Amino acid sequence: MKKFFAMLLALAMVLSLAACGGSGGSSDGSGSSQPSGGGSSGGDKVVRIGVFEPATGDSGAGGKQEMLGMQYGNKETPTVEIGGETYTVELVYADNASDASKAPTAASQLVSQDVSLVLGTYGSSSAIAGGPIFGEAGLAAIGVTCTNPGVTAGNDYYFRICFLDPFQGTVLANFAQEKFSAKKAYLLGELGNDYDQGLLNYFEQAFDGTCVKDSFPTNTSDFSTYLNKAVAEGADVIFCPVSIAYSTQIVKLAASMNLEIPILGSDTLDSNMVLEAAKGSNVQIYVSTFYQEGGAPDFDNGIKAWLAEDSTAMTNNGGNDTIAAVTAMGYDAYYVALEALKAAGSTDKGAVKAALPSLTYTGVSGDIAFDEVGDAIRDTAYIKTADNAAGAWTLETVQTAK
Amino acid sequence: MQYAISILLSGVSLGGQYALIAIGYTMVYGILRLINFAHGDVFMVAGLMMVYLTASLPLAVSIPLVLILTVLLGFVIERAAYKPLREAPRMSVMISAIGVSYLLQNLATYITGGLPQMYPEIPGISATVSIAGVSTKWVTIVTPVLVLVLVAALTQLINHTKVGMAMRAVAKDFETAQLMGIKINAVISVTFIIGSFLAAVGSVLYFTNYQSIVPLSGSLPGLRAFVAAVFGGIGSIPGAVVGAFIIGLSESIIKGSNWSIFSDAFTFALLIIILVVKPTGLFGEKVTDKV
Amino acid sequence: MSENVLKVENVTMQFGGVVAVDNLNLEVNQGEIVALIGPNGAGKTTAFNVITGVYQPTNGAVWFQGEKIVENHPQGKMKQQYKGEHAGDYTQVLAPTPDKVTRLGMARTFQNIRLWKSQTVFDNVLIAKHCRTTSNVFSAAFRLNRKEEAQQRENVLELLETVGLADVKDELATSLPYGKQRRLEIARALAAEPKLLLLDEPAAGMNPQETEELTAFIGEIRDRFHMTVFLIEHHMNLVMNISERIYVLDFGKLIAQGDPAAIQNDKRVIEAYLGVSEDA
Amino acid sequence: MKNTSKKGAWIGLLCIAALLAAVVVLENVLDPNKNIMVFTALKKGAVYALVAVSMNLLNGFTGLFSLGQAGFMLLGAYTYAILTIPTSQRDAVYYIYNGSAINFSLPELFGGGAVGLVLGVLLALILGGCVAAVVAWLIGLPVLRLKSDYLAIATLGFGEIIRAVFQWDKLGPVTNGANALKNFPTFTSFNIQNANGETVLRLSTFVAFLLAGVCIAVIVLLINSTYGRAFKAIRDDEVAAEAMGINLSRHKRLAFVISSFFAGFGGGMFAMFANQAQAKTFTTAMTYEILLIVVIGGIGSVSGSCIAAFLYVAASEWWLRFLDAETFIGGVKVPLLRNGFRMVVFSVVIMIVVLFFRRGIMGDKELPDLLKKRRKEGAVK
Repeated sequence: MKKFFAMLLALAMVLSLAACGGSGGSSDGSGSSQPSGGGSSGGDKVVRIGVFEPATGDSGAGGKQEMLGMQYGNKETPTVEIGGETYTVELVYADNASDASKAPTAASQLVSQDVSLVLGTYGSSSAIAGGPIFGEAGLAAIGVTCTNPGVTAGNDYYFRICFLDPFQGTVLANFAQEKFSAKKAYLLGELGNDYDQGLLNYFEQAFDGTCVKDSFPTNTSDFSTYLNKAVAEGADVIFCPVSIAYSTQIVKLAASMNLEIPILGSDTLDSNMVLEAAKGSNVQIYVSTFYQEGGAPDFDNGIKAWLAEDSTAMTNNGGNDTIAAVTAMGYDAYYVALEALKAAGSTDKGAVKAALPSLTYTGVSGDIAFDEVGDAIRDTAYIKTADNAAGAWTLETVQTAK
Repeated sequence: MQYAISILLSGVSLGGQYALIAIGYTMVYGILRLINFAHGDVFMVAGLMMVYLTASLPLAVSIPLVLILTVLLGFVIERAAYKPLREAPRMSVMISAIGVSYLLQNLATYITGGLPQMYPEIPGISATVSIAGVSTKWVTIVTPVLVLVLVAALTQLINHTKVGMAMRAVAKDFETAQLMGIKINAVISVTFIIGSFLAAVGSVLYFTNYQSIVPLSGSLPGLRAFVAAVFGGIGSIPGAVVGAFIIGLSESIIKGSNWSIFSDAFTFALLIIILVVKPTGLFGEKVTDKV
Repeated sequence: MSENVLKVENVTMQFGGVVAVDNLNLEVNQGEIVALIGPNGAGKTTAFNVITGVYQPTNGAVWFQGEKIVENHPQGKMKQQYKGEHAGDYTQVLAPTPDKVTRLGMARTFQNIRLWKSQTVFDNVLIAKHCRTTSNVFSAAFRLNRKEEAQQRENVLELLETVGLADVKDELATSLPYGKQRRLEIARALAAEPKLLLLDEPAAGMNPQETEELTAFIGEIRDRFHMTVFLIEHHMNLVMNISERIYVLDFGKLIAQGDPAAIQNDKRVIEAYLGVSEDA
Repeated sequence: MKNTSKKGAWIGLLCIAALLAAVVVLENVLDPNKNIMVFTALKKGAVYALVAVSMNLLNGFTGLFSLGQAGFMLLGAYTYAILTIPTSQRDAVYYIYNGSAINFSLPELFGGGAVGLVLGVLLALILGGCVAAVVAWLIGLPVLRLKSDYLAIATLGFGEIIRAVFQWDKLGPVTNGANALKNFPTFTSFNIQNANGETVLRLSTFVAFLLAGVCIAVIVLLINSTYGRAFKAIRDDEVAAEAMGINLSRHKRLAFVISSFFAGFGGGMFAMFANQAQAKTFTTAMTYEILLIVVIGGIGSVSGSCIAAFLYVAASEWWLRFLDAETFIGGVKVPLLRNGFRMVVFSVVIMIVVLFFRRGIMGDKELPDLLKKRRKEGAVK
């Protein structure tokens, strides 16, 4: 009986493997990719846009919010005119699992599925690992919120529409000095995370006072010692540009210990989960971000309506309809992709790549144009603060680099 | 001074939480010689269950329910993943444990979508209290006390009940115990039930303190608790508790120093030093290979 | 230099408060077959383990071919506990690991057969040759030691033929019948090219016929390889038939020594045996 | 007896040569973009095969239960990366630390060009292995005295310590701190291009296979040598091995150092595959992954480890990917399929394999053994 059961299971496994082998190996992709939204009405011409985002792993939450923007954009505008013909836009997903060792295969998957260009990713290290694969295949990629300078440097095929870490770090350091006249800052980041450590570094460089720098190991959840240390050191501000999972933890803890020191965060903290964690407490949170809700009312209302009717999307957004900046960035990235397709006049990836450098677009997060490295020319960051009574972000200031 | 107290407090509370997980590791190891890698994930799942249950049920119902479900989970894991491998080489069983750990983590990722979940406030222990000017949650103070109470109860159970005697016998000599008519499988199940129960209690304490749960939340406390168990001499319950408090405190202290980036590394370095000096941990029994 | 191959001098082995071997002195001469007998728990295997470097004795020394190889005196806690008559005579500490002792030229078998289970009969013997290889890892991995390897294989084949296991050389060692496993263990020990062969209860668990064969086999080996043999045994038949001299241990103490005839008539020996164990 | 083994070796060599040739042909004949998944999976499979075999040498053949593989891979990957990043790229890579403390690049020292590339990469990989081996030797001094699980946890701890050290920002000018090292030669650098920058001969997968193949061949030679036999004796019965004159500590250290050398070498190759080297990739989870491969393939089987490595990589990252996408069949949404489902199914598959194929795919047999057995059975009938 047991043996029979084992055989049955094994057989099922082998069959499923064979089946997936078939569908994964087929490069026409009809079985393995999804026509998103109401894409069935646009005729038979299809253009594919790759979505290279983490859906699992420690950046999974951010990746999903970023995808929401693209999905909403795709729902809003499911077709595109290319060279006088209407094409249905199909988003092809590949999960890079926030892991540099999984990113190359995810990137390869997109290449094999014949996409015209790629959007993503949240988290720079996956972008760095996947970049050369795109470059090798002659496929252009548009980074949405990967802010590490290393993403585009040395890779002709990687572009991005967000600002960079040096800019963000500097902006926040300036803000800390202007708003709080801070003399001492406590910097906290995840050990070995290039995003965190890069920002800490730029903050430190731009900050005139003293900095106390600390790093915590991956998967830490006890931050009490770190926050107590910040108090003991007499820091005027705490800067913790950490990923969402850690930031909710830190904010919750700060709320429970009635921390009076303001917490500064980067774009990763701009998440409704952080808001929720801070709700009803006295924690002061300031984040720099790409987009402030209310900046483009049409977009806000539209996406909120969509979230309200699509429960999966709502869950992916963390269960409420506050719009994260990464979502707005994903939305803009989608439209930049459409513009690039239009400008190229073809779905050929080479043509799309050639069209990108000269492209300009005004999106909900501002004007987008690329410099010679492929980075966005941006000089403004929004600084928002959490309104803990209402559980919403309010715009504090708009900061530009000096 | 205040800072020192805060470090001490967080160290003691961490130690208590690690101790509750470490007991599970140490008991299972004592009996099966198995590093139950899935134990940390059981702890995480207990936390997630609490999140989902409190969404629809009152706390008074969901806390006992979480304890029961976690115990059930531990029991099922043992029956499904370890029992069939009783005669297999030890490495296979350990791989099975890693497999269960993968499965639980991936299931959690699938269900939560990888988004951090907020642990509910538990009245009483979630409230803030101020000790010598350091504000902390009640749970910080409750934890070590509760740990000591539970450990005392557990020691009573092991030393003075029939089941406890059977457990000691099985830990001492698996084969002979079996020959003596002890129902090995029942004893092992009891071990897993106790371990999972303590992990569930630990998870309530831990996540009340650190309220956000992600699928990987179990892995770090799990690893630390395991290190604590080895440190104290795996198989020994007092050893696990002492080890857990030492690891918790030293972790807290090193985090508070200027070498915080080496807090993980330091824990392991401490472990390696102990193992080299005393190869079976602080309270471990010496095993001799008969020639 | 004396003629003896092995000399055990005042060896005492204490485990905590238990004295397993108490001030043991014995000698084994070139070409002899010497037996160490005694009831269960008399300390025979412990004595073996001290000689082969598994245990470090509490006190005493072991000489092999005129060279002192093991030496110790009571230390630490043992110092207070140990009250033997030669306490402190040995001050230098010499504690070779068993592998070193084997390379010096002593090879042993085990009471409960310890063959390498996943290896074939041939490989079991070939591995024992490893301690005699002169090539290093690199030359071994890149096959620069072909000559040596071929030589070793040939020797092993010869040895297997001698002991009558050539026909089963490709079988798994554990698939052999019990008697042949014993034989294989002896062959393995011989492959390490020892001067002195130590056999720990070679006839344990054998039936009378097998024991008889083994007795003949041990004699054969001694003659063919000019080997010195030192063995522990329970089977009186075997011991009396082949050994030239016998030492008798009881409760860690040497109670008698001499040729088989003398031992058979020794009162204390009979007492020790009848009083303690009846299965001997 | 001797003749047949020689014949077997020749057949093996021929098979490997045929395999390598097939890889070259396939990579150049098939559309590189449509089939990129195949080659990416093959490259990763080759790297994992090498690392799994190196772990098998320790866990399967010597019976030392070590979980430090990811740490040694990290050492190899960093050594390789640090030694091969072109000098012109160093400022860009080490942008936070204003340039690197090490300002030479092996491929350039060898005069650049194709020769420089080959020699430089090879030397860097070997040095990566050597660094891992030296560290293993040092770690082995205290740790190898520990037994089974204690050894496992101690080596796991060392992996974590190594990772923390490499992430330390004080060492930034050398290790680039938390940032990834990149822009060094990767497998695709071995694709031969003509003057117009078009690729005329793709050798990337071939190089991965060649490097992994040579290393695995060396490991196999070692396993079948007198030292390999001694390792197996230690695994089967330590006490007997010691009694038969095998110096335990020396041989254990030897196995540990050699295994680490190849783990380091594999780590360098992993960096080539991943296009970057970053400490946070080399986690305990990676060690577990490799251990899973070893067990699934069969503890003590080299060919099992190789087969399992390819199956594992292909299944987890390629064949099962469709499970992550929401799929519509005839307008009906297939239930359960969404992000994360792939990994759930994958872990279930692993559990099934572990529970019902306890000895792995190959047990402790090798591929040729199985073939030989079949032939023998055929002859008997």
